Amino acid sequence: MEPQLINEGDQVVFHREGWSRVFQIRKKRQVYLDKTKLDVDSLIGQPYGSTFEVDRGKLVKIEKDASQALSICESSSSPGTDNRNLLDLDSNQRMSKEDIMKMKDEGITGQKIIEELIENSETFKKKTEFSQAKYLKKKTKKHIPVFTVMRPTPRLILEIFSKDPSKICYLRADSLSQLLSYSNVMHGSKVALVETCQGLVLSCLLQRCGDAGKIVQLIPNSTNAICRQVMDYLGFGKFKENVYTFPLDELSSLNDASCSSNARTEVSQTKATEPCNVRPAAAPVEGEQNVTEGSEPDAQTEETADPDSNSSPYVEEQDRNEAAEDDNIKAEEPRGEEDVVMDDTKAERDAKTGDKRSLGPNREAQRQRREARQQEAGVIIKEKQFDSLVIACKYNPMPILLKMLEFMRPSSSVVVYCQYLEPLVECYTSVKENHAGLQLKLSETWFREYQILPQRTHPKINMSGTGGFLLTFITSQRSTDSKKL
Amino acid sequence: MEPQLINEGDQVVFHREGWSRVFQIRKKRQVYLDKTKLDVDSLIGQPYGSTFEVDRGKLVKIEKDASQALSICESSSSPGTDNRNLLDLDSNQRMSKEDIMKMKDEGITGQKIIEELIENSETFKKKTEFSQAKYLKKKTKKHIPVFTVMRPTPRLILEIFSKDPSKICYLRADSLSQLLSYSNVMHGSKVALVETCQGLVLSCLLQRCGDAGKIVQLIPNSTNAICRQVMDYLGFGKFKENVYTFPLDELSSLNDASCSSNARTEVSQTKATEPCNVRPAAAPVEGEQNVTEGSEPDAQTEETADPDSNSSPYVEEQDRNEAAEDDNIKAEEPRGEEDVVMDDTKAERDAKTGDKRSLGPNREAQRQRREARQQEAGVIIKEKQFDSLVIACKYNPMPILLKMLEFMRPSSSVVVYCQYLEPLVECYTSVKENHAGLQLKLSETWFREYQILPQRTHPKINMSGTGGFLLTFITSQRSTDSKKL
Amino acid sequence: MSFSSIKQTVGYGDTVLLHVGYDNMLPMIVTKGMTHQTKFGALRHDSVVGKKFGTRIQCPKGWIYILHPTPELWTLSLPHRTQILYTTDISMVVFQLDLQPGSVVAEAGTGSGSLSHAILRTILPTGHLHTYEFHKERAEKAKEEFHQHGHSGCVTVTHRDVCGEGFQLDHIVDAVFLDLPKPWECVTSAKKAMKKQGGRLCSFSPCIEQVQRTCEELSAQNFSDIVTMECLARHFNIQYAKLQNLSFESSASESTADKETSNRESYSEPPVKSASATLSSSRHKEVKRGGSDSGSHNFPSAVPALNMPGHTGFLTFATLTCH
Amino acid sequence: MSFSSIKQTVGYGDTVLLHVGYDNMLPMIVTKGMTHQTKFGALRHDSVVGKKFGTRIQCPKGWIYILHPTPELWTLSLPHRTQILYTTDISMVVFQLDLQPGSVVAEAGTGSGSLSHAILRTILPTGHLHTYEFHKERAEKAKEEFHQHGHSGCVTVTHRDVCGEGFQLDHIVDAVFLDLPKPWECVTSAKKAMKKQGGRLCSFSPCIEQVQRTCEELSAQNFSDIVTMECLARHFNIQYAKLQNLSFESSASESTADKETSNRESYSEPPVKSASATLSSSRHKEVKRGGSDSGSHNFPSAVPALNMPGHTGFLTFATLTCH
Repeated sequence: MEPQLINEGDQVVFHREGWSRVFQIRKKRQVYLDKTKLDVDSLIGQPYGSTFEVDRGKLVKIEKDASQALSICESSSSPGTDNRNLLDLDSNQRMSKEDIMKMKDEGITGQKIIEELIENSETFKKKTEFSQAKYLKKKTKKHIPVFTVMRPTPRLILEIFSKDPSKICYLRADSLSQLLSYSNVMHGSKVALVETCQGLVLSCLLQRCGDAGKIVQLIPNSTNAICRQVMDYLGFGKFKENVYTFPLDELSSLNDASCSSNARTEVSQTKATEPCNVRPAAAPVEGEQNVTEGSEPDAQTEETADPDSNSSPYVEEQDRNEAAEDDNIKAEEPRGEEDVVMDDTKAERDAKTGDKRSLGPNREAQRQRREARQQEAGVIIKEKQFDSLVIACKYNPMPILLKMLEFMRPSSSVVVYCQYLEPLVECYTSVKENHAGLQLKLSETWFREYQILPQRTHPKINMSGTGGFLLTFITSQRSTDSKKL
Repeated sequence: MEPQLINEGDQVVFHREGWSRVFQIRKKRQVYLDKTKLDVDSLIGQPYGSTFEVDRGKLVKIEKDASQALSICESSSSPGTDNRNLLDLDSNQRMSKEDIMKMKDEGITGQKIIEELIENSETFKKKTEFSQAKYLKKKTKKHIPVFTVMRPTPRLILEIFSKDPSKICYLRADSLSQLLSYSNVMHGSKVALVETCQGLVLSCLLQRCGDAGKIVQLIPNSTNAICRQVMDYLGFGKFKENVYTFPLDELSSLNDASCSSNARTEVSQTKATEPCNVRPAAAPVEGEQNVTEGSEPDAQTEETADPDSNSSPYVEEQDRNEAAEDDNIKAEEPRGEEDVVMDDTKAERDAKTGDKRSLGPNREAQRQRREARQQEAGVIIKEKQFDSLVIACKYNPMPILLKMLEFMRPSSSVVVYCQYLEPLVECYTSVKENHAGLQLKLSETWFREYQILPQRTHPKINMSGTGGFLLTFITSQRSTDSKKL
Repeated sequence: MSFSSIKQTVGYGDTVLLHVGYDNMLPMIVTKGMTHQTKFGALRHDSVVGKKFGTRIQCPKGWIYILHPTPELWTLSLPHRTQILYTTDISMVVFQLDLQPGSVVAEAGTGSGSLSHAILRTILPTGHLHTYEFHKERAEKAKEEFHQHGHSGCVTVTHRDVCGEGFQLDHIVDAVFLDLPKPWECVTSAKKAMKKQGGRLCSFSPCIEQVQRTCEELSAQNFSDIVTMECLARHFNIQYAKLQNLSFESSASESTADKETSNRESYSEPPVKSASATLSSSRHKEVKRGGSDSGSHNFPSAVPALNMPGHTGFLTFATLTCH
Repeated sequence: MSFSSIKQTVGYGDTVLLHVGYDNMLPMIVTKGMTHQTKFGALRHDSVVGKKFGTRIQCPKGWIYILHPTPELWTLSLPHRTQILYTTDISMVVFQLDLQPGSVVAEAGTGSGSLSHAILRTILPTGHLHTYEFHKERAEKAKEEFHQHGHSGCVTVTHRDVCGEGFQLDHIVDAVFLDLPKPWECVTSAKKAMKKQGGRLCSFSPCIEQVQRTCEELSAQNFSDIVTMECLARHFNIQYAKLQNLSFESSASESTADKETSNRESYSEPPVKSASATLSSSRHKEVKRGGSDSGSHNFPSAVPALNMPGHTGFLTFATLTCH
């Protein structure tokens, strides 16, 4: 019950209001945060929930949060009555950007900079109390980087993606949370999952399964890499035995009544192995260096080096487009920070490339283990006893949904998430027509935050216009009759 | 500047919070309001804005509104602290429905009834102050029918349809108001309009045109009746010279370069005349009786009696469906009330039926006047100088939009409203492809009301989920090139 | 017993949900020898025992499905003793409170147990829910229900007014949920209930004044990340919409025969909902006929429900760090 | 002069809107001999005189459209001197205030004149707008703009703080609009300004506390039908979406030739937005290939904009009956 302390190897979240970043704590490791290089050694041994201020590349533990600075400034000036005589001019501030940069370089604290800014503002004292508070809050956020170090949770991980929701198919807290509820996944659930949300949905479902249950993640085909980045963030190494992977393009072979385990093995063996990202976060596999910088930043859609496995030019083209997009996004971010987040990538890729050219004895053992796991998954699928089906991916959901319904038991829970409404309308119509589902619901969520402040309470000025769409239903008896679908 | 008085012949709105009904004031006329028959003679000579209570079929003017009764009751009891020991049981109220009905029949006032209800409630005194207020408000609304008499405005007329928004294609205040803004209709505007909203959109645009400007309402074809009910409500007799009607199925004849006025007249004469509902409200046409009850309630989609004019079985089927729907809706309402609202219908229909069988000299003159008006409309359309195009109808908007864009000048304002999103996506795509519009926007509005009460402020518990969708744009030069469309 | 773990077949004592229709779902405790009256006629309890969940049962006048209970279905069918939270808010609460198997949670009040079931589903089998209800009968009824649903080991129901008497828990919970008229009065007690290493708190209030006072108190008691939000579910009705296409040709120039053909064509199209394949082909037919014929434009449409919840309550979340 | 009536062609002194791109619209007062620099190069004012509104003008580096001003376009392009109201709220204000040609309106404060232009468009030519601005430079600038736009006859701009000094109008207006920090202080003065026969009032406030005090005051002063609302525009981006269809056949059992054909087919489809006719036929093509091939599912999609205004302000409306 005592405060938990930060250990080496922990994944930790640096958090401030509405903003989070995740890092693994390793000795002598530096991370980039808001363009500042930081030494995180000092965190080891500190309790979770501690708050730190960044001061010239060092993390300095502080007892109270930034609101203290705010309140000091606030009381140090008497506000004006209204803004009637204020003109919005750049000349209102006598300090230039260069002045501020210079102060920072000199190591002057953020708080001191803000005090200087107020001192040099023509209009601050004439502003109303509310305008003053608004100004201070803005400047505090900009000049005093303060972070609380937290243990990763799905809620905090979700915040990491708020800057680039396209990586998680635009899932928002409201849609992800409903996805989790309507899936009814709980301790011991058997779950079929198709996701392309960096492993976020997988991780959340896995967390809800606890140390029991089984999740079969269906992937496009054995040659395509899958990204399960978030599994690492949440430190899910210990549960990985609950997670299986199975290629969708081998479902049809399962479906054959005669499908012997031999035949299946044969098929599997003609394919490249699945390059699985799931592994204990703190135990690097052979061949990985302890990379801190300079590795490949693209972990989203890894292409295998084997040209044969990329027989579809179309898929290749798509991957390339996405890679290009990712690069664009990354270009805006400091390289170093990405590197830390993605630090497994290059090693993975190196390993994969090697995989095809000459399989060492270790590799061969791993490959065999994966084959065995895939066969286990096949057995689970063939039982047709899944309790839950969750689809949240960038693929057209309808064919996947109809296919997967063949493997669901009656009275199981189905959730299909999509960033677009139209494909779900098709899913809805199709499920309805086939009498495959009960309590069929297609919905979106209107989600808004509020500013609650004395005399200044109002809904937040900006909100997200969409968090995607959800189709939910309960399978009915008829849905087991695969011929009807 | 003195208070305006209610005159005989006025259209007046009976209004209470969020609820409105419109009636024409005539001597010796009775209206039905909330299942109570009312004599409205007493309103004549009273100032607009007066509030009346219904007391045994009479309207009694009161000086303050119902909140007075509420506050009396409220202070007469001391509230409990919380609801912890309350059970929701019917037995909490010792008065039965029969008791209440009996009191009403005996002419006991609503306020007295409420006092009795409180007296006979087991739980009222134990309820919290808020629960008491809530209870009182509910009972007041039910037992004390209080109305304020207002002059009709589009805002109040819109409330009349809030019970059955399908009649006005689900237009809500927010979408109607934006339609009006983006149409840029102002004093002197030339407007092309397609609407099937009972004349609501027409009336609003006409009001904004003031005593200048021209509105050409395009109707499906000369044989179909159009409903302009709302024109009467707003007493728009005097402006009717601004409103023209033109059948869409004759646009192609206008479009011919050689289209002579003779040819056009010929075409028109082969068709049945347009049964125009627009006429001065206080001047009944020949053949109309001063109906107070027993007339046909269906004014929505009038079918002509001529079987030839209904050559399309599909349209007929549709009309029948709608008529059936309307009947369903009406079945819920007291017949008498509907009668008053719709009192012109039977006469109109009688007139129309007669129209075809034997045209008297008056009818013939009217027919000729309509022909002439339609020709005038044709001339306006051919000028291709419309300032605004507004479409808000139950038809597929895209063909109408593309056709009408041929008649718009560049830099004119276009608004297409639809209760469905999908047809507007098609319109958007098509306008974009044809470079026919600038500032193209497709939007919906999120609209919610709030309860503002001391310590009980919150958004209203129920809201409308949709007010339809709006496509707006400004025509660009290219759009005048009809061959591109 | 069927809430706390997933069962394949129905047994005596199970709570099953009878799905009679979309808006007609009834809970039923399967009891030997009992008969249940539904709108489709009588259902003998014995007849469902041993059946797989999801089975369709023939009643005298129609089909009924026996569904495995889930907290979401329970929320739709439970007996209302109070106003309840619905799944949109419930989901957010469970997610934002960082609940997972093993979490210990304090909840006040229990109400009709709508949220409690979702919490229990998530914290099973090693977590614990301490739930408080100031209304005696409700507390007892909730206790009975939890027992019935197989949750006895994971939940403690206490009849107590937390406003005033407090949770009386000593640093043992990971998360606190408050649905009380005056939540600000319980912040101190909630803080005391929370583990020393910290945790999360949620307060649900319908009125903004309650939110304001609660936020003030949370801030004064050193809670951080105080965020207030609202989430509303907006449901779509899927309709096969049909809009008439108007003709711009004078009917004189159009042969009656043509018209009737095109109308017959539109009649041959599926009158109600149809699969996307059918939709696409019917759409194609339209295209062949041209965009402006006298037929109709048919399309599947997602129409937002005309009435939707406008407000349920404000959800305020806050973090307590190690204290 | 082009705001107060609709003109066909551009003349000197007209304010025209240069449409450079969707989010790039500039107002320009056409002045003899002047040149305007745009991102597409220089535009000589003289070159647009006599041109019809809506004309596309060739600039050295691209096309520009000269648009007739409307209050809505003005709202998008006006010089911001304050935060402004946008068309969603403006439309509601004009509609709910029952404005029409001939209405007399009082407005405080004028701000950047965004609402004023919509009011003036509606009450022209016989109505009048009394608008008040406590900021001197803003008041002067607004006066100049109204004059420039041909509204001089219909508007009176007064530099005055209505909070405190009041409207000083004696029962002459039909409607009052308040956008003030303390609107409740101006209710008495607003009431005095309103015609004896009554009228409508609107108050726009960003914070709920302002709304609460205003409603209280309106109620105390016998205003009725006090309704507070919020309306937010939600824009859709129309995209031609493409979702990959996954294959359920092991690639071993599929010939490479087949695959390439289907891929070529999907490449032959229009890469971006296309007309509905094209859409339908491409959709048909998919159907022919079957729903689960290795191609992609293409459809036009209305995607809500990712960021939308979450709050502009609360609009409170009230009726004053004869007083």
